[in-house]
Amino acid sequence: MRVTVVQFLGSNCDHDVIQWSKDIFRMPTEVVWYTESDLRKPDLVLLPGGFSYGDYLRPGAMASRTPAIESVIDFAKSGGLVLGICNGFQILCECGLLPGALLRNSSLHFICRDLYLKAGNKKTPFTNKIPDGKLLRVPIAHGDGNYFCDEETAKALESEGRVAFRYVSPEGKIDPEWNPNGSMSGIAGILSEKKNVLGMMPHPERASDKALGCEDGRLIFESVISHLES
Amino acid sequence: MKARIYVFLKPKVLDPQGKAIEKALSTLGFEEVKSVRAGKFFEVETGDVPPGKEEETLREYCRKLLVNAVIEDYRIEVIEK
Amino acid sequence: MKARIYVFLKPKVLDPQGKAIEKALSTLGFEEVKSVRAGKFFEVETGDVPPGKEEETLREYCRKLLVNAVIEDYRIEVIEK
Amino acid sequence: MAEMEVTFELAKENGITPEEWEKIHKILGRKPTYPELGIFQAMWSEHCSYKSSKIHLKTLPTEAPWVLQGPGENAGIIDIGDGWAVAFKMESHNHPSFIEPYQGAATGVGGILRDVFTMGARPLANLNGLFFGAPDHPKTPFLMRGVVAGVGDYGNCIGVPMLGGQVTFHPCFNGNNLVNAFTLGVLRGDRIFRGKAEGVGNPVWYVGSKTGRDGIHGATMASAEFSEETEEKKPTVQVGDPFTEKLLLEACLEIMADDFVLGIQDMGAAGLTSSSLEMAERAGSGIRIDLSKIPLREKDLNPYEILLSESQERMLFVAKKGYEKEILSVFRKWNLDAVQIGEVTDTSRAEFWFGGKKVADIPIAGIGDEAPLYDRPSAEPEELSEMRKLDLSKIEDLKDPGKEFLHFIGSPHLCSRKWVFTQYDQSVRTNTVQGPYHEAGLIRLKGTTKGIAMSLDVNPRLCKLDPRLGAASAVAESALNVACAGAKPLGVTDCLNFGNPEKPGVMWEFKEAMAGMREACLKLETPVVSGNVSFYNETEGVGIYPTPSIGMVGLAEDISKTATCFFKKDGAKVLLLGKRKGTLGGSLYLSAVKGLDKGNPPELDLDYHKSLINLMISLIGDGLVESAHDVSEGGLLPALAECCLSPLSDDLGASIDLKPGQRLDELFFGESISRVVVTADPESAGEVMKSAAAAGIDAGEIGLTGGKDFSVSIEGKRIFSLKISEIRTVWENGIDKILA
Ligand SMILES: Nc1ncnc2c1ncn2[C@@H]1O[C@H](COP(=O)(O)OP(=O)(O)O)[C@@H](O)[C@H]1O
Ligand SMILES: [Mg+2]
Repeated sequence: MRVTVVQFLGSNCDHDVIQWSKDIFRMPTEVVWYTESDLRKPDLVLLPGGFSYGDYLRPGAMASRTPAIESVIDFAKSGGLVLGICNGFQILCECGLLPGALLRNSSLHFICRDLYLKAGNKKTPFTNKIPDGKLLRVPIAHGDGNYFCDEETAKALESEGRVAFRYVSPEGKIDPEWNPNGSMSGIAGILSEKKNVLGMMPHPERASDKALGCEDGRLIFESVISHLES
Repeated sequence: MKARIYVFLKPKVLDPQGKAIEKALSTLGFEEVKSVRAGKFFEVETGDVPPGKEEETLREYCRKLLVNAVIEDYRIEVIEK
Repeated sequence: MKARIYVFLKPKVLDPQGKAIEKALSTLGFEEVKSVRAGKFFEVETGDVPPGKEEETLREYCRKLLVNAVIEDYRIEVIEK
Repeated sequence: MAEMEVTFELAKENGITPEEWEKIHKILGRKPTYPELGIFQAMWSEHCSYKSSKIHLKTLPTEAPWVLQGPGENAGIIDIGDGWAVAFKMESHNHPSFIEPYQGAATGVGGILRDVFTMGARPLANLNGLFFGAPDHPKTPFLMRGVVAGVGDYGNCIGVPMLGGQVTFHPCFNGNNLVNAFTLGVLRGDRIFRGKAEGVGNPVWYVGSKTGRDGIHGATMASAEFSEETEEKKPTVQVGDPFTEKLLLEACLEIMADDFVLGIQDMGAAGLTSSSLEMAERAGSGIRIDLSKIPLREKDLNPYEILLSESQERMLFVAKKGYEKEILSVFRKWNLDAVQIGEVTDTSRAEFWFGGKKVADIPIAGIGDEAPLYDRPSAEPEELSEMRKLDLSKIEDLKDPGKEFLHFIGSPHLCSRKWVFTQYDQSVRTNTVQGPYHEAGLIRLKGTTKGIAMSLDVNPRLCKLDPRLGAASAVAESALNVACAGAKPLGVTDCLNFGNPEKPGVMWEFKEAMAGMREACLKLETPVVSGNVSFYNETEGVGIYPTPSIGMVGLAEDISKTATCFFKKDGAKVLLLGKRKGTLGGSLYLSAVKGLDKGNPPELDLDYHKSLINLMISLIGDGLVESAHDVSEGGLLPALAECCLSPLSDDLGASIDLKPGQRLDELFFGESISRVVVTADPESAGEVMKSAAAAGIDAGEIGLTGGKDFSVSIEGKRIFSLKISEIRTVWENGIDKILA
């Protein structure tokens, strides 16, 4: 599996997802600068988290208007797999590959903490390896993760199995106490219509190394590998 | 040209900042406050723009960057051509 | 009362956001853009305010919460008494 | 601009003393120009010249075989083996954070990050020490919200995780809050960059944000007390631009990977003036700069303003001639403007030109060597002898211990700092082994087994009651924290926050604190490699308690052999190691609950403390203990309860059984410096006791882990029992009380 990571001015989790792909999963990994249009024939494009353009104007806004993103849009439209994490998710919404928008956290604070995620659909390229009943413990670190979309879109997301992840309590229940940012029905990640594009606020790349305490985030990468192999 | 572009959330979109300010104001004793909505504006200065094309140019800025049409609306105001 | 409060950075204060937008617009091909400064505004709706006290009330909101006088200035606009 | 007539009157207004005025004439052989006056004023300000502190700072130990760079550079550096090194420093941004908490704190973080990456190190961890006034002081919530958001937003945006720090509330900070920011970066030991202007004829480059009227006289402001007038200085507030700083960081590290950069320095306090003069001074060279070439944000800045502007996110560097193309291409890639503004000369003078005219010409040695140095008078403050007296018989002992314990642990002084540190990114860059909940911050070094531990500590109350002991205790505590994570303490950076040094009482506190730091750093073999002094933390004549913050850095050879403070499983034995008896003198309990900052603080036996540190490192390295937590402010019971409150696992309680012989308040909340709570498997507990005995460290069993309750008895007699969940609720929500 060939992975391409797109780097934007100000991205700060680029290094983390490169390491995720290259060092933890030993995948051939290309790094594409935001001004480049050639994505170098990837099987998976990773859009990293972390404050592209300082989150000035709107998170993801400026990054979503770059040559690299134009190519990502073409790639996704032809069915290519794209995973946007945190700022990557914001970029995906800004460029229209995913519906809706990420508003300020309801507390108005940046929040960094570990949370529990429940997969909303196990039959997607990004979730197929998650065992039944398994909650993923993955950290969030963002100021704008409050997912919002219009009613029609919300219905479509639910009925088409496009809610990839929700924040839940340790018991697996939807619980406002465990919804960190006020996101609509606890949405932590959503999929495109064809389910080849996933945007999620939590950081699986930060929960994929035993030395740091938790490896639940690996399941997402492993799902992609298994999807591409089958 | 000098212009101002006002960007605001569509009425149906939740405004966490406005809500928080609303609460904070009434906590401060301003109980008359009923609702607050937050928006932003940009003061833009440009070199020469073809006469008559001012509004169109500003709309382009909005479409291409300044406004996220999924959640926001805008209003433009040309101050000086 | 309905009112709008515009809050902007004092002219000499650095506006990193405005600067970044300025650059982004010219990268997008709008080379005529010379400067952008970002501000915010609040649309406020209140219950009855003693007639004649509208502006004073709004100024109080600014002083007590909405404006950071160290780096910001503001302008108020009463839309409906 | 019309030439400003420079008179002594004008100089005096700018804080120049008659002696200094004379010295300037002697150095120049003439009257200074207005820009020159500005240069002297800034360079001789307390902030830049260390005129009141230097002779005392010189007494601190700064050397060890592993020290690669001691004080005098942008950051200190120590060797951690296998060719790796860490650069670290702490800096205060107290005055700016009081005037504008958000921007003041944010730019403080920006400044310390630049100090570290200018050395060629990639910043990988931050710590922050925050000191606010009383929890119920009307300004506290406002300052706290602003400072925490400012610290957080800047570091979060850059992508450097915040691994810990300290939040202290005390009325002595009502008029002067403190913000101490620490950054640590990693680099190869043979790739250190220094702030030197080397090689005659080499170009001097300016890169980063444009220069505006920000913070002009910031350095002088940090060297003056607050008063009504300070209000007028408000427009000098700097605004942080973390996005530009991130670009600057990446571009500088990229350019430093090559061989053509010879010296690099950030423009911090006193901006271009201090950075250019310091670079030339360190290299023994001269420097010529054309101020007309400086990129300006507003057109009409005059030379004086350009020289003294403290606009953020700017760097100065000297490169070999002939690499202009390479340099420009890197900065262009990162969307940054870089311009040549001058060159290195052999004149030993700093020359500044503007519009084809020389506006300043100063011998560099004149600024450095001739800078005033004061041995200011000192005398023990009168109030101290009274403060040290403590008559316990006048203080009522605990009546309802369970309730009082719950109240104490839920107070702003002891409660969880979660509200603060959840606003900080703790895990970006995927190195965080231990973050803010823990004893010390701990990051792994990718590609090795190593871990780097760090801790920031100081107890201002102890420092007030006995500055020598207090400062030594800060070093001791931070070292013990690092050891409790399983790392060996190796080096110190400091932020010395004090009142007005022109007051003999404050000077005495400073001298005593230096003596205490010296003793402790010598004994624990942790040299001071960098730091910063912040004087004049006074408002309307009222000063802060002496607050020498200590940033301790240590090395864990193997991160798989480290420990955390949380109890791990049912049925482990709880052991108390070290000076097991606490005292109430200077304790948090007396201060927070009884409103008394009184008594003699607990003694510190540095030899004993060192043995305890070594014992902890070996117990953890040998895997004999499952958890380790040092007992600091608040005393024994709060420390034990904290071990039960892991953020990530279910409640795990403990039954504690203590020996009688002390008042309850003293037994429960008394403090001592050298004390650690550990847990061990029943099989290993004997080993732990044996190792402790061999190290000459007192040890005893005080309970067992298990259940969902925290039960405390004395010789088998139950004193109270509380549900862990109940403790957790009050502990986690303590800060809300301030903010409500
Ligand atoms: N208290 C101190 N202990 C040790 N070194 C100090 C202390 N204060 C300042 N220094 C050293 O003096 C030098 C100048 O410090 P400073 O002026 O704070 O740096 P900057 O120029 O970044 O503001 C630095 O190398 C610093 O490490
Ligand atoms: Mg410096």
